[in-house]
Amino acid sequence: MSLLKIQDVTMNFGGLTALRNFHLELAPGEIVGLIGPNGAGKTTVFNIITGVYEPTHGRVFFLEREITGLRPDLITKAGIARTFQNIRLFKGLSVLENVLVANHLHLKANYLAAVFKLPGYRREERRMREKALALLERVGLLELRDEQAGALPYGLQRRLEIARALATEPKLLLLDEPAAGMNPKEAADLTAFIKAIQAEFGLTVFLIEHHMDVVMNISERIYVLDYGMTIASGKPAEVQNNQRVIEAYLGVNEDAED
Amino acid sequence: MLKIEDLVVAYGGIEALKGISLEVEEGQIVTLVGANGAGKSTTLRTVIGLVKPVRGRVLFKGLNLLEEKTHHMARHQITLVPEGRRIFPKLTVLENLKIGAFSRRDEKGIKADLEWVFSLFPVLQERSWQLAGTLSGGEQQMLAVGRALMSRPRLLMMDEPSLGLAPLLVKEIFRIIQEINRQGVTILLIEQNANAALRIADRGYVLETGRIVLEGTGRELLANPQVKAAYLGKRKGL
Amino acid sequence: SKKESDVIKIGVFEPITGANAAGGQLEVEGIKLANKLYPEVLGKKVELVIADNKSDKVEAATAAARLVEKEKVTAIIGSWGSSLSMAAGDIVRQGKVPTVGASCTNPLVTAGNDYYFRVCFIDPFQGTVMANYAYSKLNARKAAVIQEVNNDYAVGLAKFFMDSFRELTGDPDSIVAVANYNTGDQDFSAQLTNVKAQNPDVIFAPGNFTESALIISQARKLGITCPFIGGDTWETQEFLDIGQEAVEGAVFSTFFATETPITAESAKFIEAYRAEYNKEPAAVAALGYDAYILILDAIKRAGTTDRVKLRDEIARTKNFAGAAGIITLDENGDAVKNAVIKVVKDGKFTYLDTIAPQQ
Amino acid sequence: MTLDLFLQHLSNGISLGSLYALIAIGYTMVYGILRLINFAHGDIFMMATYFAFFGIATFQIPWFITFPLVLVLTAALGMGVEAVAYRPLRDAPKISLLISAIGASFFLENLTIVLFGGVPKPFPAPKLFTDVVQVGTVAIQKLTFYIPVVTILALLGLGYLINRTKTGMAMRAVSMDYETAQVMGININRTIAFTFGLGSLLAAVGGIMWGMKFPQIQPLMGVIPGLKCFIAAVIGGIGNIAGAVIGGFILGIGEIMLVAFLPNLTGYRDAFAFVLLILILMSKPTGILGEKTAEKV
Amino acid sequence: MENKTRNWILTTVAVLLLVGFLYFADNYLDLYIVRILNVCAIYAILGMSMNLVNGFTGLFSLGHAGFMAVGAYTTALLTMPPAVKKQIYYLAPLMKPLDQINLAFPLALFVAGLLAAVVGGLIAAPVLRLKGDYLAIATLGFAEIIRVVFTNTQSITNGALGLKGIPALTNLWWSFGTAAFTLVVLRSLINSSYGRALKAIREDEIAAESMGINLAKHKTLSFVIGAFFAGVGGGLLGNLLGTIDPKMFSSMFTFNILLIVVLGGMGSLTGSIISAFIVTIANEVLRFLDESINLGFVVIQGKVGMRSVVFSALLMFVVLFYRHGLMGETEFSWDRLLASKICRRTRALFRKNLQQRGVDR
Ligand SMILES: Nc1ncnc2c1ncn2[C@@H]1O[C@H](COP(=O)(O)OP(=O)(O)OP(=O)(O)O)[C@@H](O)[C@H]1O
Ligand SMILES: Nc1ncnc2c1ncn2[C@@H]1O[C@H](COP(=O)(O)OP(=O)(O)OP(=O)(O)O)[C@@H](O)[C@H]1O
Ligand SMILES: [Mg+2]
Ligand SMILES: [Mg+2]
Repeated sequence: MSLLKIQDVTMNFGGLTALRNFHLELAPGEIVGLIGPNGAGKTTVFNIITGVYEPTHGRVFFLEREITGLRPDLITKAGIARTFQNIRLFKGLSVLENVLVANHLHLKANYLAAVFKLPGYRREERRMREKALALLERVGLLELRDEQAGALPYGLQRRLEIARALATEPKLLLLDEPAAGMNPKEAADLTAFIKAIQAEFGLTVFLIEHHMDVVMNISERIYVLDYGMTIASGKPAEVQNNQRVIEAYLGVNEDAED
Repeated sequence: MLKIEDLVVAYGGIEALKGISLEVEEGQIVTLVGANGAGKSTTLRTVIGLVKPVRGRVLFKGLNLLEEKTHHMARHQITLVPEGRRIFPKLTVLENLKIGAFSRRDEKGIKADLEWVFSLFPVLQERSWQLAGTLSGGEQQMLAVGRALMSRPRLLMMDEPSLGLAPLLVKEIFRIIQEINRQGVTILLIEQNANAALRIADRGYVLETGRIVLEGTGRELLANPQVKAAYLGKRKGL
Repeated sequence: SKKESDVIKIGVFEPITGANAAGGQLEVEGIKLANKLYPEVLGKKVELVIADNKSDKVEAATAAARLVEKEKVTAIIGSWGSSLSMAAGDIVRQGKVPTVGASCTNPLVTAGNDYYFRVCFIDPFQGTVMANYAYSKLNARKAAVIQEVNNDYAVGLAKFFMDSFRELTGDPDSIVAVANYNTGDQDFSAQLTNVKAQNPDVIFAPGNFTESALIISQARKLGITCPFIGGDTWETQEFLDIGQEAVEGAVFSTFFATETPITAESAKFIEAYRAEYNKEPAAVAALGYDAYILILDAIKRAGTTDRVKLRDEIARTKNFAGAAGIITLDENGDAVKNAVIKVVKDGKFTYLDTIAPQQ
Repeated sequence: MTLDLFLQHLSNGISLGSLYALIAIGYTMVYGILRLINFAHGDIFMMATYFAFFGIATFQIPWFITFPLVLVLTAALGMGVEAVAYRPLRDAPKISLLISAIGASFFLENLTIVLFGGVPKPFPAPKLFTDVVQVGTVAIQKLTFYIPVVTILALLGLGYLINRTKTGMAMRAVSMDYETAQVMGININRTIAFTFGLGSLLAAVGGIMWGMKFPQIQPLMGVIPGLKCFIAAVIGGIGNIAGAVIGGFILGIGEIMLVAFLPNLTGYRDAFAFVLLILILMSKPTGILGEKTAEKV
Repeated sequence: MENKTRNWILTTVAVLLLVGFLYFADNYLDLYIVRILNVCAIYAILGMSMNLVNGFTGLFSLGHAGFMAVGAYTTALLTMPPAVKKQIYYLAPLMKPLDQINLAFPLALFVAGLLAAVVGGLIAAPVLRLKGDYLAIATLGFAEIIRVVFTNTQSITNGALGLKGIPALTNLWWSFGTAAFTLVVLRSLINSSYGRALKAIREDEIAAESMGINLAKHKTLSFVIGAFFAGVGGGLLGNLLGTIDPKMFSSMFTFNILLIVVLGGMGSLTGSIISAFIVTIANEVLRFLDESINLGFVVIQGKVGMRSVVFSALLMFVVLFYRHGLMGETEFSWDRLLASKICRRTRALFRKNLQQRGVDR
């Protein structure tokens, strides 16, 4: 069974075709990478999956159910969570609140119950809090729970963004350049972190990344996009040695002596 | 050429720079490395006058830069490739480049430099009528660099120009940085990609939470075990 | 400053800023003039306490409350704009401060409020007067109405005009067009084009003088030639200045005429006003003046500043000679008095006729 | 409705619409650069008519000298407002700027009331412009011919300035990113002041035209035209000069036609502008000519 | 825990003091002051409700006056005695069932809030798809449309004549009681999961939606609740003034409330309350500017209208130099108050005094 299936998706912006006849299938529990030059359409894939853009053509299925053109919040409810290329935390809210917000979609009590603090709501709120704190503990942000998210150092903001995505209790986690702006050391830590949470939460992870150390190390399979078209896919080693990928993206490796 | 002395900068009550001093000599590539939030960007923004320091001095060829307005910097041939590109999204690529030469009057020179930039970044020429906002990240970064070059800078400051670029492009950017440098532009470079940056740098400074903790030539720093542990990591695969 | 007991405070409750500022300021001019001419009563100095109600109801209510509770005024004059007067209604009634409106013509101001009086006649009377005039003097059989729809005054006048006019002609279709506009509108071309197409004998256009002057001048430019008639608000210099030659021949009902000073007081007022302000007095200025002297007269008659006694004394006012005519207050506290008809002739307001209340 | 009647309405509509368009241009330009609803625009417009009044009526200066003088004074006033009310808020949240704009608007209105009184004054319009010509049965003021011409000239002139000149490029750059514009060597204060001066100058042109068409001036006269012209600008796509002109015409002609065809709804005329605004925004959220701004995520 | 008990005690004491003060004011203070206090409390309600929409949800809405109008007319029509209605609707009679209905004040207020909320809900659907300035101008437009409709529907609203003789049912207990209720409800909402969702929308719509928050639903929720309290506030105001007409609910009114919100701090309920009091009282205090000032040796001729000039200048001053308002995004809390400089200094002084006395003894 496939978790996510993208069928023949095309995305046009005005005259520009950002993505052309794109196909993709993810099996549960996989970690899959998506790479490609800038502007290849990687983020566009994410935006289509999460409903931010509606594709010009083609269909998206999640757990056998069609989600093409669904509202982003419904897609998240269905079990897909994401992070953003340019971090989009709720900067003015505290670290804890950021995570709690992501838990809101599971709330059953209605607003009147919330306003008047009915017992049902109280119970749920308590549970939400416990879960959020546990999650923060897991990602190592527990100490910082009352800090403003915007005041965190960059690396921790990335981490918080992942925690926030996890709080929606997704089956599929989309990470858009999680290691951007990190130095190799930080990136390596992040790789370990992603692997660990993937195992722990039983997630499927689909990530875009330019840090080759990260992608090659972490991914079971990799898709390569160029000008909106898939130019290669397969095991990291295969992709790395694919001539088209080297030409379009990786370049000839001069650092080999290192 | 550029001399920073005991610079202290605070946002609100919090000191982002706690007294740093550094020097850039003419014709050099000098790089600042350091973790996120160390104060690298703040340093550049202070030099160009976007942030007012609490104390300290910034001298450019003997000129006190702290007394200069930001919009006069271009006239002194100092420019910045800002963090996050900051191209003008609703201007065309060509207009973005032209605005880089806003303070210049020499039409001929501007034309020549436009050709120069196009030769460095052919993709910009292809896209010259496109609105810059519709470019991809990498193209935008090239545009940001190209725009800065249009002012014919003597001192070019770049804030993480390789951020979010594909490996191929990262190499390309570093190649171009060296190329520009060869043509006589002094470069003050901020990079997360410490490896690549230190390799091309004549001099490097390591910042940690608002202080310079290490300095030396690029080679020295590359070899420094402390730097290795903190910023270079272990390299696997590529 | 002076001791409390040496002065009698009279509150002036007017819109000095905001949308109604123009009218309010004129009224204040009349009141100040009266205060200058009659600065004392019962041997005490009369002090005016001016409260700006800012043409705004919330402000108006607090301004009134301030006059009543804080300044402890003996009586209040005001306000231009019936809705503002109404905002003060309950406050003066509960505070038992007799209040005299100068130019607020909406019947609701005094209705059910035994502390509110006024020295002007009310809308129904004016509307009826103009319908009569149009029917009998202009021989009009088809009339159009252009009303300022968000102005209670204009809407009231229009309503009573239409009722009377239909009654006089016996023809329910004798009002051939009703066009609306809002305060502050400056373009009336569309409404006027419609009205023109109905070819009325007369156009009744009660409303603010600014808008009215613009309406008439735009009408003339569109080639509408029939007479325009309106209400007392037109009687301002600005109406003439803005309308210029277009308002020649415009006819309206008002409270008094300088040419035919009704009373000795009229003559005195007119002369003093010209001297003080160097311009022709507007009717609302005269009314403000009247409100002041009426209160002073009542204080004199009552011999005290006790507010309740003063109220009773004001209510008893009969045949009081004000600047704008002889005032008798009816059981509602409304003035029963003659209306004056005026026309714009050679760029001046010219007396045309006087119409008595019972007709 | 007869043809004559319709033509009369149409002529009224064009006359009003071109006036709205003229004022909307200034609005849209300032918005385009500063992303600020300049609530004071209508009041600057009002001040211009007062300047003209004092020039012609009080000081008896001939109109052809007064009018240019008014343009200069109004431009200066606009720059003054910018310097006091907006410049200190360059890096403040948008809402502060908007409040400041509202404050500036109140301030100008109230100051005018205190200084010049609340009583309306007649606008001293030169006869030359206000005469009426009869075309068949349709009566048309001469102004009705002049205003569209002025509007079109302003449109072309501004279009050239903004899209073809270096100053215009600087203005656009400033509208997107203050900091980076500075780094490029643009003096943003001067650029913004210039924009404001120009916008106010256009307001003055509009004010003079308005004053001649509706020869009555008073301190609050700018409020409603200000609001309506802003709506016109939004309908056309705010920030877009041609859009402002289109919006102005749609609004002006629409208002007149509403009254013409549905006389029962005249009372709702002021609501018409807003209904139209909302209908257009529903179908085209950035106005008729506004660019689509799907946020790139 | 110790702090919690202390705060609870302090709050109780403060509430008791307030109740005591209201009792005193109600019985012994003059009408003028009572009226101002009422206006303060009503403005506090209006400010808080606007803050929910603008400050907490980040929707730049300028439609408040419209909801207030709906509330004010509803309450007025439901509480006015039939006889008064008959008297004042002299141009066109009041529509059928309305002319006989007469409800108790609290019920009328509640209906007013509901009706305003319904109107808010209807408006929300189209308008909340817009953002930023567009939203602002569209909501402003809707308020304006409501006003124009009220001017033209004579048989319901009495058109331009407005309503008068609205029973003066609003007193300190109602206005302060409702303000307290508003504070409690809104605070509770904001601190709930729903409130966090609203704040998340304010911070970043796209991210919020991607976290599974239904934007339309939550924005509407905020808008509708804001409209509800605006309606209730409008109702209280109408029955305080005794007379209303469409003109008073112009955009100026909305701006006034907006100024209260901004001065108090966008995103601070207690800030809105404090600034409602400051603005209302300042508006009264500044009245002296319209009158002559006698300094003993010279009399400064007052220029009427000056107050408005100074008031608008002051407002600009606040925005220019005190941008985050009084409270920023924070709420009043005992902890903060007690930790504040002034408090610490007073306490220090107090202690010193005690010590000295101790020594003396
Ligand atoms: N909302 C939009 N409007 C117009 N063009 C867009 C939009 N979103 C994306 N594009 C265009 O689609 C193409 C693909 O963009 P996308 O963001 O998916 O690239 P990417 O592969 O993520 O690149 P990068 O590595 O730089 O992030 C680019 O040319 C971009 O300019
Ligand atoms: N505008 C600002 N207001 C408040 N604090 C700021 C602001 N800009 C930067 N800071 C703080 O100043 C410190 C230094 O920031 P700076 O941007 O200079 O770091 P950096 O070294 O460039 O980091 P990065 O790698 O993330 O770009 C950080 O702690 C940051 O949070
Ligand atoms: Mg991307
Ligand atoms: Mg940085």
